[in-house]
Amino acid sequence: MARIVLSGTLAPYTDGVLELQLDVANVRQLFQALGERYPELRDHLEAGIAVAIDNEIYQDALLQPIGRDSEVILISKIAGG
Amino acid sequence: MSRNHVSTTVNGDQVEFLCETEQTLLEALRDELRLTGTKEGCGTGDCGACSVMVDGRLVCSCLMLAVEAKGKSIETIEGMAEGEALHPLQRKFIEHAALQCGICTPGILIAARALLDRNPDPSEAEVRLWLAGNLCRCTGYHKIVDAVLDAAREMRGG
Amino acid sequence: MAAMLKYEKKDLKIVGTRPPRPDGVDKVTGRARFGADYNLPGQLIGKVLRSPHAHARIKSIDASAALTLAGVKAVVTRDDFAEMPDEMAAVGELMINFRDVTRNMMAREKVLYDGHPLAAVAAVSESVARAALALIEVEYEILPHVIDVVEAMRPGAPLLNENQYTAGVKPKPDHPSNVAKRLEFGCGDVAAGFKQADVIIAREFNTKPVHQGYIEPQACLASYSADGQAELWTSTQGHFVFRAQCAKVLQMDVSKIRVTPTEIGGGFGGKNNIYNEALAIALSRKSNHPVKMVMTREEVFRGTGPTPGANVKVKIGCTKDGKITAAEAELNFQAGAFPGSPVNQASMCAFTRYDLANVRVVGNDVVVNRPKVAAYRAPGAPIAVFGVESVIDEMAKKLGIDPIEFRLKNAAKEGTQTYYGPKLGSIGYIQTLEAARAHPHYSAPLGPNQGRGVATGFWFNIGNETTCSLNLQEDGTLTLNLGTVDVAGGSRAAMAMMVAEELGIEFERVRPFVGDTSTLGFNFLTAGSRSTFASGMACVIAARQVIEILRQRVAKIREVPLEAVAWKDGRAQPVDASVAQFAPMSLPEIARMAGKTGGTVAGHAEINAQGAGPGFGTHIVDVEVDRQTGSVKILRYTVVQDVGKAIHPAYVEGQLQGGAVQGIGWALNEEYVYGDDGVLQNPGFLDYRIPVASDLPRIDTVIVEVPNPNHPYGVRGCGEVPIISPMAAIANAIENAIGVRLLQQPFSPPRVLKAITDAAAATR
Amino acid sequence: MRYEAPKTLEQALALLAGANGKARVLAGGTDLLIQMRSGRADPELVVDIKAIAEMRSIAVDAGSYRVGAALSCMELIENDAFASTWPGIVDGAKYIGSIQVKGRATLGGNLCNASPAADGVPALIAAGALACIAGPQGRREVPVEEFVTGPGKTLLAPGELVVSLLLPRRAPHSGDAYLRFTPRTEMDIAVVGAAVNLTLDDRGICSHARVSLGAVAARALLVPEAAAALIGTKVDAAVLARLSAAASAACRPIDDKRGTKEFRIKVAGVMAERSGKIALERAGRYD
Repeated sequence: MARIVLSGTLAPYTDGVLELQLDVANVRQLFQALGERYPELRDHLEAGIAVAIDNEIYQDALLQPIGRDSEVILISKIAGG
Repeated sequence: MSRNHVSTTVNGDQVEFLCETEQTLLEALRDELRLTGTKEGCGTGDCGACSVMVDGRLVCSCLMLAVEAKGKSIETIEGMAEGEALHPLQRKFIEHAALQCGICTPGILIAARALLDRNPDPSEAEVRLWLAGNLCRCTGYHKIVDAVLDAAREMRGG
Repeated sequence: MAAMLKYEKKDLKIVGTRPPRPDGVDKVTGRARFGADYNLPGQLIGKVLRSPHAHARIKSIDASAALTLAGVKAVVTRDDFAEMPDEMAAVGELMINFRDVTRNMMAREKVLYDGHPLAAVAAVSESVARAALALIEVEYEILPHVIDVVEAMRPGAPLLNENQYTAGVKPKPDHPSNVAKRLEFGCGDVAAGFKQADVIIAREFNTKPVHQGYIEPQACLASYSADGQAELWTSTQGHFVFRAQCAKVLQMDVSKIRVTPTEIGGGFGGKNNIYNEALAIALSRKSNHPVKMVMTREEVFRGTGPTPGANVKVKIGCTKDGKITAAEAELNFQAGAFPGSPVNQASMCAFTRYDLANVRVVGNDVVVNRPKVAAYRAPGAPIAVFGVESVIDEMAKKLGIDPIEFRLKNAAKEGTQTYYGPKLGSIGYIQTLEAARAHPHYSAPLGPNQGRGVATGFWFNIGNETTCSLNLQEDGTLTLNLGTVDVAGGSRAAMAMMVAEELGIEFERVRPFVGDTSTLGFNFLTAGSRSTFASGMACVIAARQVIEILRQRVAKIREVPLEAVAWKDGRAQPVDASVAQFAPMSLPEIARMAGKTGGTVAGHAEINAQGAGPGFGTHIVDVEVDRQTGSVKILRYTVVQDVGKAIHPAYVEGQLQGGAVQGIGWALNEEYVYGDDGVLQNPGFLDYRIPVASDLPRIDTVIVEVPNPNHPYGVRGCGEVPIISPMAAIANAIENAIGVRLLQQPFSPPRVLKAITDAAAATR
Repeated sequence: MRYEAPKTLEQALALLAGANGKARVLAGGTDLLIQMRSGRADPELVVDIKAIAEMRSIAVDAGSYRVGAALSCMELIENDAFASTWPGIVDGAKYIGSIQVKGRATLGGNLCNASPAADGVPALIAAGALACIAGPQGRREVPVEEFVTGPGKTLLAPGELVVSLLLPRRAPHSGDAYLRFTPRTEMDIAVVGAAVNLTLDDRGICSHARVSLGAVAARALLVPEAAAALIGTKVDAAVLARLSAAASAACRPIDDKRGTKEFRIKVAGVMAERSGKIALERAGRYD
């Protein structure tokens, strides 16, 4: 099971839960699982969330594999000037 | 609306155009003569992107009526290179990476040439003061000043 | 493909040199065509009617008189654009709320700021179009307005959107608010951290909005034909993103809009979103003529996005020996008339540079009656960093520790845990601090009323969607079609250099250009310092594809096994004599035979680049303060930055110098000045004071190169970082010169002189 | 809109007379064109005076300069003889916009535009210049300090125009200077401007002085109290401090986007003191 860590920004949508274990093989599955568990979180996931899988940041990489014991941190997407 | 007939000299060529009295020289150059190398950045004489020479004077073409061009001699960026051969300032601007987006470049080149025509050996401070009327938002001016000083050196044969 | 190419150290022939940019000659001869330089036969001129009020309900808009004026061909208002639901929708890979996009483009129920578009006309000439605007009658119900972020947050403040409830707070608020969103980042236990502190410093800062100040006003030309196809030429940082936005608001198929990016006369984030583009297409559709729309400078200031003004509170706790134990910040950002300030990124940039156990950052995204903010170079970061680096400087002084030494004591390095999520990878922050400390500037003597300041900056840098195609032409030269706009930093040169390096040929044999939206798949904006990193990665992939095909082709032609063919120095050659011997083939030789041996050779890449490497910078500035007038002169400036790898060092220096000078303008004189009526008072280059050549010294640069492990040449990106530090560095230098700390940007003479007099009065 | 470029003053006056107030005089155009673009000016006739020889010339008669109203600032700046006689007036001309703007802008236009912050005006007032006016009723001469009556307002009657600026003969041991304060080094409107013109006698005592301030009131001011602080003294540090105080005391500024009252009052004194020093140094040159 991968260790999923949410940034404080998302706490309001997960009743304060900031860390959980999920059995997911890639980012798409992760977003799906989180969306089902926390419906309020769903809109935010694809809209504004990037993931750091074992400290490597991925934006818009739904098919990026997630290892069995990976640590996945959800962070806000970055744009720029 | 009756339009004014203006015949003038641009980069050595006799040209004629029709313009409304309200039209500026900049608008006439760009819209009537299709010489779009001269740019509009503000329309109020605050950015220098529209700099041209009129009878040997450096002016903002956005602050001159097109009808005033009658019988005058106008020089724009399109006339700066001699055929294939770039003016030393043009070459040095490329060499020194003195341009980025390039919107201010024609005006700055015209202004810089006007400076070197009257002062072939300007100090850095003199270059900065002379070019104060030409805004550039990309470069921070550093490489522009280098390019002008280097072109001056070359033109002096130094 | 979510791509990530690892860094390989190798000898370089072209990368790292300084060849002339492909767009250079056109730009010095006036041939380069910018947005306003395009024209079509029969084109009309489009002009926009803008609100003179900061906040008003639109009771009616009557354009009938304008339509009867000779030469007027079309008028569009809110009625010509579909209502869009209040939800995030995709534009390419961006998610935007199109309810807001349509309203910012053309006001609907209310005008929300001075300069808000209400109607657009297309006419046979500029003068007729202007006359027509004057004939459009609008009936307003004036509403109370609010432009200050702190006032806008107060209960009872005039509401811009009566249906907006603050997101990110639990339980869901029962009153609507101008605070669109509340964010919170953090790690550790801040309260405990402050308990461990021997010294705690808390300060409050305020900044004004500043404009990107590109010299080329927005300009576009649209042509809609009866078969429902539209062509658009526009000055943009992302023609694919503009196409997506136009398609959505005009309810057209994406494939039916073809957008050609013109040369762009500066953007810096300000040309990331549509303003006139959809209006021009709508006017063309209605009038059956091409329509050209060029903004005046006044329109640029009143109608396009500045960066937010903000209220920033920073609190830092530290032990006697200089270890930071806790850091806290509150960032209240103006979003302008619609939500979406960069407070999110600013929150993440605020303290990232330091290795901190206990951090809490709260950000508020607040709507006010000002133009909707747009991105500006490292969006939001300079504002947060102004506050943080000011307090860091004050802390170092209080503890009697050299400011660079103090930063080194707390510096982030590889493996440092960030408070917004992941651990940092390989970074060069410490290297920039050490290079700055070793620079002669840092130890040069100072005169009376002169001071020296230091500040540092961090930016993530990003990757995102990028495409390109590389075609080998029949004479052995190559054309490189790029989908990521060259916003003038010189990325066309950098891309061609990387391709030439891969192929082992001369730079001049690769001709790069930016293709229109019909020639390639979707590309993200040129923003976030992504172009050389992401587009560069795509170009390397395409070049390696070409090499692969060339090897296969030569193996067939020379009838040797593929493994026997190596690509070296621009030629296919035997791996070594023992494996096979055959006459090497040069690129032109293969190119000539390509058609007859299976078709022309091309490589292409459609990637979503991952693995961007963060950038860090350290700035040193010397100032002299005129105590009698409050005037601040920049005497000397040095930018030290880790760029990963400088593909074209001269263009990297240009980014560092240009970014620093934009930061200097931000610090000293740039600001939006509004009257009590909420009307902008300085919408021009005379009273909106961007730096001129005589205001400035030379800007020294030191390029640090700590390779990004996730790019074949180690590129990180360099455009954003240099604008982050100047405001703080200059505030610190002023304090060092006269012992007075500026808490309000800009540090304009009246403010500085007042600070000096107030300080003198306080000590008396 | 009609455009005319008469060759003689008489023709120009006739054109103005025939336009019953709907005409505007075009000299350098650096203010007029901006007003037209923004809609603040919408003339039916524009009378370009640059073809009139008298108005394009600069003449000196028995040490007294006559500066044509249509002479561009660059032409004036490049006139070495004038620049060494009236360096303070040239200081002012140099501040009028960029090189490009100065290639067109004129002192006459700067005066007639009647901006309280006009950089060309304080030094003219300090110099004791006269505005030479021509109109339907013939010619008249008015001290520059009386010419502007308020922001954008002058005492020009309908059909009148400024032909030239007349400067008094220069006594030996005289010097003048103009300094302004702006946030940027160039391309700005004066937040405060101060001009000092003084003459020293053979013993180095100030025998004559005029001081003028710009951008601190509805129009550029002549400040006799500030001049009084100089006259009869050796203009030492203490005197310059009194000059500074008198200048600040004379200010009647407003708060606006370019500066606060408080700031303008303080800095007016600073500018006056600094230009006093320069004027003194320049007067010394005549020893």
